[in-house]
Amino acid sequence: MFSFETEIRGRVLIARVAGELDHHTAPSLRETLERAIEEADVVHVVLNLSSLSFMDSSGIGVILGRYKQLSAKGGRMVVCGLGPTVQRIFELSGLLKILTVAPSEEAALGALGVA
Amino acid sequence: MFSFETEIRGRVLIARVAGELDHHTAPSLRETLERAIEEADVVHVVLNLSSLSFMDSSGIGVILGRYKQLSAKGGRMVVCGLGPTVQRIFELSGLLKILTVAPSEEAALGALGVA
Amino acid sequence: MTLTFRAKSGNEALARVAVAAFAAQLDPTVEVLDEIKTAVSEAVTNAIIHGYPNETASGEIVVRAAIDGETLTVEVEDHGVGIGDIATAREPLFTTRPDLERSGMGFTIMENFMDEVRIESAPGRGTKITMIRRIDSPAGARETPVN
Amino acid sequence: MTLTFRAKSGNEALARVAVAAFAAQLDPTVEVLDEIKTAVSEAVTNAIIHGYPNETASGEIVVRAAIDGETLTVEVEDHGVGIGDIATAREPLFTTRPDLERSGMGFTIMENFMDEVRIESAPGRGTKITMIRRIDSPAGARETPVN
Ligand SMILES: Nc1ncnc2c1ncn2[C@@H]1O[C@H](COP(=O)(O)OP(=O)(O)O)[C@@H](O)[C@H]1O
Ligand SMILES: Nc1ncnc2c1ncn2[C@@H]1O[C@H](COP(=O)(O)OP(=O)(O)O)[C@@H](O)[C@H]1O
Repeated sequence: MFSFETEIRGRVLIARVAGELDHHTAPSLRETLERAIEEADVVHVVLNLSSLSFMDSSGIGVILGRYKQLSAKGGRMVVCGLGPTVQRIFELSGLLKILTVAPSEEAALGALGVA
Repeated sequence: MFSFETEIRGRVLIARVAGELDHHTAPSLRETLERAIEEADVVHVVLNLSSLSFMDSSGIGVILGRYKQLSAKGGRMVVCGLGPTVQRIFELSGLLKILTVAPSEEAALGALGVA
Repeated sequence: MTLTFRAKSGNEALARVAVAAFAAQLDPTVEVLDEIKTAVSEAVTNAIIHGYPNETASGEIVVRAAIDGETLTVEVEDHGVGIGDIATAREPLFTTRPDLERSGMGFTIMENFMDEVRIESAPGRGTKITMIRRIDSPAGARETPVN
Repeated sequence: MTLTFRAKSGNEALARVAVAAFAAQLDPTVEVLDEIKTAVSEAVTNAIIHGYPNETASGEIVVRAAIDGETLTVEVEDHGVGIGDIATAREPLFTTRPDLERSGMGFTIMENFMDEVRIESAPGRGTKITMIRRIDSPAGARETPVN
């Protein structure tokens, strides 16, 4: 079980990810985000992981890849909804140092200057 | 994952069952209900299955056993919260014919004359 | 997939979640998945209780699952005591273990929840249950196979 | 338990839920179970992607899990290409498949989420990962074994 929905608010793409993110399910998320970030009007991404029930290092790959894509165009990525295990995976992989972590989706949007 | 809680309301024992009811988890439910029904002041049982995520024929055994115990002392059993698969198991085994099925715990209590 | 485990109570859940996780690639509805889990749970419980009634000398159970097109085949095999009279065992409400509050509905549930149930058994040799279920993927919901 | 399945993407979930269902008998906390699932997912994903890079000729993966007291041991074995330089493979961020957006964090996660990780591998022969994790049952929460 894996699914996600995306929403555009101004220059921010919000992706809400649910279920199990692994090697098998990662490609669909990657492709959608990759294409969305290629659009000129999307500058920042908010990744809401509060409904994620599982993630392994395949998730790191997708997130890091999109982070680089965003950095290249001067955008930022803000994540929220990290469970304890996902938090540790972010920590171990250094993602915590380069991404902004927000306590909620609203806070994440706030950090990007969107009401 | 299997758990249940019981509550006594007048002469009715309410048992709320959650998780997976199978051969491995059935004994704990059986023993608790068996002992409770042996008490003089418990006459009827309401079985709330709305949080049950799985049940196989081991559940039929426990329920039928308690039904017989109750019938012997003139009591009734009312069940509520049947999911579609559990409903079919009840149907196949004939439980639907001998038990009262109520749409909710309140309705079940109502059927037994408890407010 | 093939799953081998000890015939001990507590492993029923292991068997049914493994088959469910395997069957998930056909995108069954939640209800179809519940029915498959229930049928597997019946067959595995039988192997544990009836196949190896002597708890201290419990043996191994093998569960095999395979998918061919939209058809799931599940085998549950034990090398326990076997069934003498298969026709009687299949009858609704027939059980040799009323003392354990068994209901005798195991085979009836397997037959109702799966499209086909085959029983091969010989006293002293063990029992193999083969269950077949066709799973229609909901239109459009089935993703193209990755790899 | 022993679980054997084809080295194809989609089976990572099967392997981790089976091991989690098996480990459940030690009553781990949700977090400990998540960590075990993650470590298993890393090892199985590696076997699928790296062990059998040639998708059409994919082989079998064997996952074994055993419990001894409060210690869970999980083995993930493939008979694929094997690892030439194990020390380098273990390094954080080292990956031979950046093209697949692999992060090179698989072994690091296994090592952080399990108490011990052993790698046995030989080029052309395959790889066996052995992971050990002690699970302290929460006081009182562990039920007395049934059967
Ligand atoms: N694997 C098995 N090994 C030996 N006997 C079995 C096995 N499975 C079923 N049986 C026999 O068939 C009978 C009917 O099985 P079933 O319909 O599942 O009902 P129940 O498990 O409630 O007894 C059992 O009581 C048992 O005698
Ligand atoms: N089962 C395996 N078979 C062959 N090579 C492997 C296997 N597991 C790991 N490797 C090698 O070790 C490297 C590091 O693995 P890992 O730390 O899990 O990172 P990643 O999977 O992200 O590449 C892999 O890139 C691969 O070259």
